[in-house]
Amino acid sequence: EEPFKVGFIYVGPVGDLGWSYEHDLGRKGLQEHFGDKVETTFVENVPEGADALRVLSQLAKSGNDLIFTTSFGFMNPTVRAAKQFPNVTFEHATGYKRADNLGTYALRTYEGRYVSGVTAGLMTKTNTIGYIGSFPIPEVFRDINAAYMGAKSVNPDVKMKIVWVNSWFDPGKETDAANALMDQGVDVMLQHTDSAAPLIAAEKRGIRGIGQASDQSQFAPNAHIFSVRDNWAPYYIKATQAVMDGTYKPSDFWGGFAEDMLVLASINDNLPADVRAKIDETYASIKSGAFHPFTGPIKDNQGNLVVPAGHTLTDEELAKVNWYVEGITDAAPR
Amino acid sequence: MDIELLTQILFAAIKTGTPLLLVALGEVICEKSGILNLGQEGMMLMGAVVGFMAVVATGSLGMGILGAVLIGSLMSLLFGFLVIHIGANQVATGLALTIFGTGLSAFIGSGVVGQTIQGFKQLPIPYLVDIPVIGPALFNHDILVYSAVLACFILAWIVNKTRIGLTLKAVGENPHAANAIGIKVLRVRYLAVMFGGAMAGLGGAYMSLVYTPMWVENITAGRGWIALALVVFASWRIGNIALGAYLFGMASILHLVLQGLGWSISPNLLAMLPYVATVVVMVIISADHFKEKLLAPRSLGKPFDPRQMA
Amino acid sequence: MSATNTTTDNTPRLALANITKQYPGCLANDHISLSLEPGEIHALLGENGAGKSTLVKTIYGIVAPDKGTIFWNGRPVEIRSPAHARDLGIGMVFQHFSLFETLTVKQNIELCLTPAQLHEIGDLAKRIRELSDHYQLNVDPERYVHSLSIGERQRVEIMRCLVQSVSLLILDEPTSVLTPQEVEGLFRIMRTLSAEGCSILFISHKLNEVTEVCHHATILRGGKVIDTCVPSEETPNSIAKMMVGDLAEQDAGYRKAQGTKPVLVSKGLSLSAKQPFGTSLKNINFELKAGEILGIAGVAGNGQDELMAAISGEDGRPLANVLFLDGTEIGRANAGKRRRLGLTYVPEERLGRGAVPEMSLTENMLLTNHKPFVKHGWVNWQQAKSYTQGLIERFRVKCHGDHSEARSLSGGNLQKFIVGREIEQEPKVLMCSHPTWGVDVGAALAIHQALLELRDQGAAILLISEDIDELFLLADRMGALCDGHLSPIVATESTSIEQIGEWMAGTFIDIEAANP
Amino acid sequence: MMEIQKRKEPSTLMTFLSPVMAIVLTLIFGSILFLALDKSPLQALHVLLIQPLSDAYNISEMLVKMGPLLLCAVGLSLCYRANLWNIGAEGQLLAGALGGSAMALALIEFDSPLALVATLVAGILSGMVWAAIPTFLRLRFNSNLILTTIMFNYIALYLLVWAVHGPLRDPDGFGFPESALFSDATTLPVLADFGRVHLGVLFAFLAAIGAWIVLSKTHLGFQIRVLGADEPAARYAGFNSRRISWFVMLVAGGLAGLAGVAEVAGPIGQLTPVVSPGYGYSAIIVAYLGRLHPMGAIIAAIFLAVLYMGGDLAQIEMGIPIAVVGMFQGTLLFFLLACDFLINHRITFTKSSFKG
Ligand SMILES: Nc1ncnc2c1ncn2[C@@H]1O[C@H](COP(=O)(O)OP(=O)(O)OP(=O)(O)O)[C@@H](O)[C@H]1O
Ligand SMILES: Nc1ncnc2c1ncn2[C@@H]1O[C@H](COP(=O)(O)OP(=O)(O)OP(=O)(O)O)[C@@H](O)[C@H]1O
Ligand SMILES: [Mg+2]
Ligand SMILES: [Mg+2]
Repeated sequence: EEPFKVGFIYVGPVGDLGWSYEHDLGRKGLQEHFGDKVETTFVENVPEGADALRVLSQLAKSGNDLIFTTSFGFMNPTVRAAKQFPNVTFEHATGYKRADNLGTYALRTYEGRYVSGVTAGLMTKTNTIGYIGSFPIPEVFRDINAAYMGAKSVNPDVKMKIVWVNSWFDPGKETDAANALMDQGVDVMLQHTDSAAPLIAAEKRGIRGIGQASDQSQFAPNAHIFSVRDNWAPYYIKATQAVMDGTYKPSDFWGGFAEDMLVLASINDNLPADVRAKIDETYASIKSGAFHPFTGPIKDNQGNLVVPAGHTLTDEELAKVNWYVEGITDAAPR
Repeated sequence: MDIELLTQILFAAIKTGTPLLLVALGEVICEKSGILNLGQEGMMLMGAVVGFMAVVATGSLGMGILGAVLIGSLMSLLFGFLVIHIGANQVATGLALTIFGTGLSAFIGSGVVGQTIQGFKQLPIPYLVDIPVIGPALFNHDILVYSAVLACFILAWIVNKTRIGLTLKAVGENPHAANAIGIKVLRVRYLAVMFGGAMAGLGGAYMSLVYTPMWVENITAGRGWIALALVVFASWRIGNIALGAYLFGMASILHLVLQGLGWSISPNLLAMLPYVATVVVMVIISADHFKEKLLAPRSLGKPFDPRQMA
Repeated sequence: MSATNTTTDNTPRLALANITKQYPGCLANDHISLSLEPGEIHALLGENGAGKSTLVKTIYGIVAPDKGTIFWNGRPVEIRSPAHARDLGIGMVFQHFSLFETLTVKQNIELCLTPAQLHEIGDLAKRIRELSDHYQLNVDPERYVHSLSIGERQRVEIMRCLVQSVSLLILDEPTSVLTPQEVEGLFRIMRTLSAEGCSILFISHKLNEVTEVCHHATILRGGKVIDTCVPSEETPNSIAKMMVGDLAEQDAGYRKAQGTKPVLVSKGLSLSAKQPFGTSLKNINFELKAGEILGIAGVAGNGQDELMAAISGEDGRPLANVLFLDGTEIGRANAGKRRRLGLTYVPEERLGRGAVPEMSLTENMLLTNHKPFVKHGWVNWQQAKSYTQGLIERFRVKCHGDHSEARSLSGGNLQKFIVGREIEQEPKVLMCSHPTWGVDVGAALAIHQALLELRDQGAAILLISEDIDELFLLADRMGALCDGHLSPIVATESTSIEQIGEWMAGTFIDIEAANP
Repeated sequence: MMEIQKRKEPSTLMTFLSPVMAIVLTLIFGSILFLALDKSPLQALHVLLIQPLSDAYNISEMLVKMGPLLLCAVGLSLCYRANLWNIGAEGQLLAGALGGSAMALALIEFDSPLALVATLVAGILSGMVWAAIPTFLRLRFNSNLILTTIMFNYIALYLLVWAVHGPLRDPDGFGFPESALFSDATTLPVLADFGRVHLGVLFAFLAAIGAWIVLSKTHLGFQIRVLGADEPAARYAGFNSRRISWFVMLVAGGLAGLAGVAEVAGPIGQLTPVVSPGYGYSAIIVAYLGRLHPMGAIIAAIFLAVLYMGGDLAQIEMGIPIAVVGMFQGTLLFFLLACDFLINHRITFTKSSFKG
């Protein structure tokens, strides 16, 4: 019997120990779950330009039944490929365009970011936390806001400094950014970029940081507080099963703590007990659905009421966040 | 802006400028012998990846440095063979070296992307580091930063005060005449090119062993080109190169510092700063055509075939 | 003068036996033998390409001979490198200078010495000053070479040989770039050295010099020794006969012409140097008339190139109201425009400037003579080809055909091609730099005749040359350039080599300053 | 023993043989590499070089890939012929993509063939502007063209990234860094129904033919060649080197700009942060491999396009890392430069031993 074939395209190298690496771990999880019933293929380092469609076509033509495209920039090529190959199912990460054979999926990274913010707010002595931004897109705005609200919930005096590096993965620049932040008094650092460079820089200067995307504890044994790890395997297994069973329906799936698609990995033993307790508490309340970070009233830093009291932002609204929450002094970049 | 921030900026500028300085020092020696090597970026990348892999394999930083220096010289030897022996066009060969180095480094380095190592420790210089403001900025660096500064002094002395320097300048000005008085032009050029390669390898290793310390494709992000521009900027003078390197180091971190201070200019526009600055400075420097002609090694970029003597 | 040999024993200082050197496509040295006694000044004569430079490079260790032996003080040696040659006591001054302009005199000299020699000398600057006094060389060790005149540079080259004790000095065409007065100075130095027992191997094309200063001469042709003589017993003419065989007519002197109306006028042309080591032009005035050849003498580097570039428009900087071509102000016209107005030009460097080395003769013809072959931007290659074939025939250019690359031609043939190309455009003004430099007698004759013919058709010719004899032969009126100043222009018949020589050294400049 | 002699005239045969030898040597080098990677060299070479040409779809994809390479390479050939070291095709391409996109997005409601023309013109002009600045700096201030064009590559990249994050971002795109999809009117028509071959590919061929005619048949082309081969001769002949420099740089910039706008208005269909996987740099290799001859560039561009596609295929089918392609390109250029030695030199093997 022919195995069911699943293809993946990654924007980076599988060895980036970040975004693509975690997707590949997801692929391996999928492979392990189904054994030889499923055959997986991946193509790494696919540029997000005109080449993506060709690689997709090649994957489709070499018999893959389900193809995961794991970067936002693959959205329109995936849409086109879905049109071109109606018998193949496509799943696109972080996008918003869907079709009969094209679904989307994403992570509720803001949940992890809120916990990170709470932790940072408790840990900071200078009352200044740093945030290394990648690109000014809704996901990052959302997470910056979540982090800041988390920090403020435990530390009303906390300030946040934000530096954008315009890259998802550039250790050199991330190091520079981390140093620039630490130079300005930051003593807990959050990052929305994938390399371990900021944590390494933090370790060198004896301050704290939180890992992103994958478990980065090994890079900074002392500085590392915990990592918010992406865990894609549960979704990959679920989607593959659905397509194999013929029960697949395209949807926009968001996974977070509740689905174990976000994991707090390697929480450091050197944290004070009260901090540790607060982390567990916040995690549990978000996971259970008892608490949602984007519950009104929330004002943006221009003073507009962006989330009315009693309202919780829907996923659709969350996807459009482009403001900074009240208390962040910078102007949101464009 | 408080004084401490200034210290930190100065500190960061020196750190950021060091790889540029290392590479530019190598290139200036190479250019003084009359050879223009545009392969700096490729050799830096190879130095970075090989140095990093050596440290991952052996755990010894010394081996990393050695590996980087060796691969840099090896690659420049390849370049040297093509331009010195075969008389290939220096510009094209240099570009080939960069393209080759970029591809090869990505290829061999794919296994160690994302791994980390223990980088060089900071070595504060006793007493000096306690000087307020400049102490922590200037005297609390790693060994390679100090070595780069030391290299400046040594090279300046060699170039300006010794017979080796005279020979180098003679070869760069007029290889035919140098050959006629018995200087081994090819040997001098090979050595200069290899020195340039070794320094480029070292500069690359600085990126992967000290700066981040990590390996990732294209980690140098165009620093090799900026180093080349620095040589022009410095009018082939060693002292100016150091100044230029640290200034450019400053330019490339300034946008991050400004963001942290709450400036809200688009980060993308700010990221152009070092490149725009390079162009502006180059325009200012070379606008004085007359001066540039006087300072540039006279035979720069021209092939020399000892078989065909005047 | 008397040619006395001051030998006491019979071992010659240098003896060559059957030196042979084969270059691809030409046998540069063919079993050459000669010997040189201590204190002897020995001339090496021959046409261009006869193999003189190759032979002395062999002695100096730059070229390895294929066959033959060199005996130094009676012992066979294999001279491996110039350093080795210098160790033996051989010094050489090159045909093309080998000084480094960005270094000082002292640094230049230092580069030629081994560390051991340097140590032995001790204070090099002092040693240079001592030698400079002794031989009246006037060399300042701390000056940068680029600030020296050509004559001074040559003395630096000689000094470079003298700091070590030399017993053989090789001079390859040392006089071609000197003023007559400087030549006298050089001869004085040579005689002093000879008297001190130093042998000298002297290469020159100027036969009167050879008869004046040399004890013996060896004549090469086609890489072979064809004759030897004692120059003091010969005349320049008789030596010339030995060199080139029976040449029916030597340039005996041509009819001088009187120009008609001025076509190229320079009124107070001043221009700062564009290159770091260039010469500035200072208030240049002349009128070049139709139907005359105006000769400009001068040692290379005194502003000839700059003057040519300014007139031809290659310089590129606009000039206001100083240059007039046939009444039109041309100071702002670019080089192309000036060509279209009827100004053509034979440059000094033929390969690399007058002709593109890698291009065919047809393409090289089109380089300056495109007007008849280009219609609305399109080139008629067929027509250009057949015209080029005609040109090659008319000027007897030896080559494989119109498709030959310029670089495959010998110097003289390429020069004939270039001169032909420029002349056939029927210019109003032809500028000509060193038209027969490095060209053998036959080709030189053809070029001379072509120039005179052009003059007689009414064109104006500006002739720049370092070769005074050639200027006296061709020019109807002449002057000299020195350090960017142009001397007064006089009729050739009413001046003398001595006067022009003085002008080349700049004696007119003070006079000019006195009565502006 | 081996002896090297300089040829009296360059060998025409070697001029054409040298790229072939370089390709063969690169393939040998590649085979050794694949053996070292424990992959079958024969299969790898088949996937790398034959499979991209195996069916109509693949050929059309190859042509899509070839288009920008060829457009850039034709312009670069002209520049290099004139001895102007323009390394800025990448930046000029990005500028073209940016300018073209701005126009396409401005005309998104405008349903007329003129919209496409305006988009293409905007792209071409943007590329020209991007080439014009370094040219101006070079001619006016004597700045180093190599270095300024490289810096302008980086500047163009950041400018483009800024624009997709800012003014050109799709207002309905949830803030993601992409422009809206271009309207049909501003999208390049596809030439065949089996693939993505678009009008831009045709432009590339036309550009190559045009450049060839200019170089070989016109006086301007002749002047370009003289300027490149021998600048003093060009000055001596009175050619206007500024005008020639402007011409080749603007043409190169315009062609690279066209390549850029043809990417966004063709296969991509919108402005994205990643427009080019380094076409501008690879085009340098194409230009060289094509002997700086526009017709040669066509063959070379096809070869490189095949190599690029083969790289993807090799990764999918054999798990060979994509970085191999970059390495192949560099190696190819090295071998080419080395083989070019034979154009002007002859190597002879003689039996004679050393004397003595
Ligand atoms: N490196 C070389 N390779 C090939 N041929 C050479 C080389 N050097 C010299 N020749 C040829 O050898 C011959 C002798 O050259 P040489 O320079 O010795 O002549 P010369 O007598 O010094 O002439 P001139 O009076 O012009 O200085 C010439 O035909 C020249 O073209
Ligand atoms: N360096 C060189 N390398 C190779 N070939 C050379 C070299 N120099 C000269 N030749 C070749 O040697 C031949 C003789 O050249 P050369 O310039 O010495 O001629 P010539 O005897 O001086 O003739 P003419 O009087 O016409 O200048 C030419 O065919 C030339 O191509
Ligand atoms: Mg000679
Ligand atoms: Mg000759």
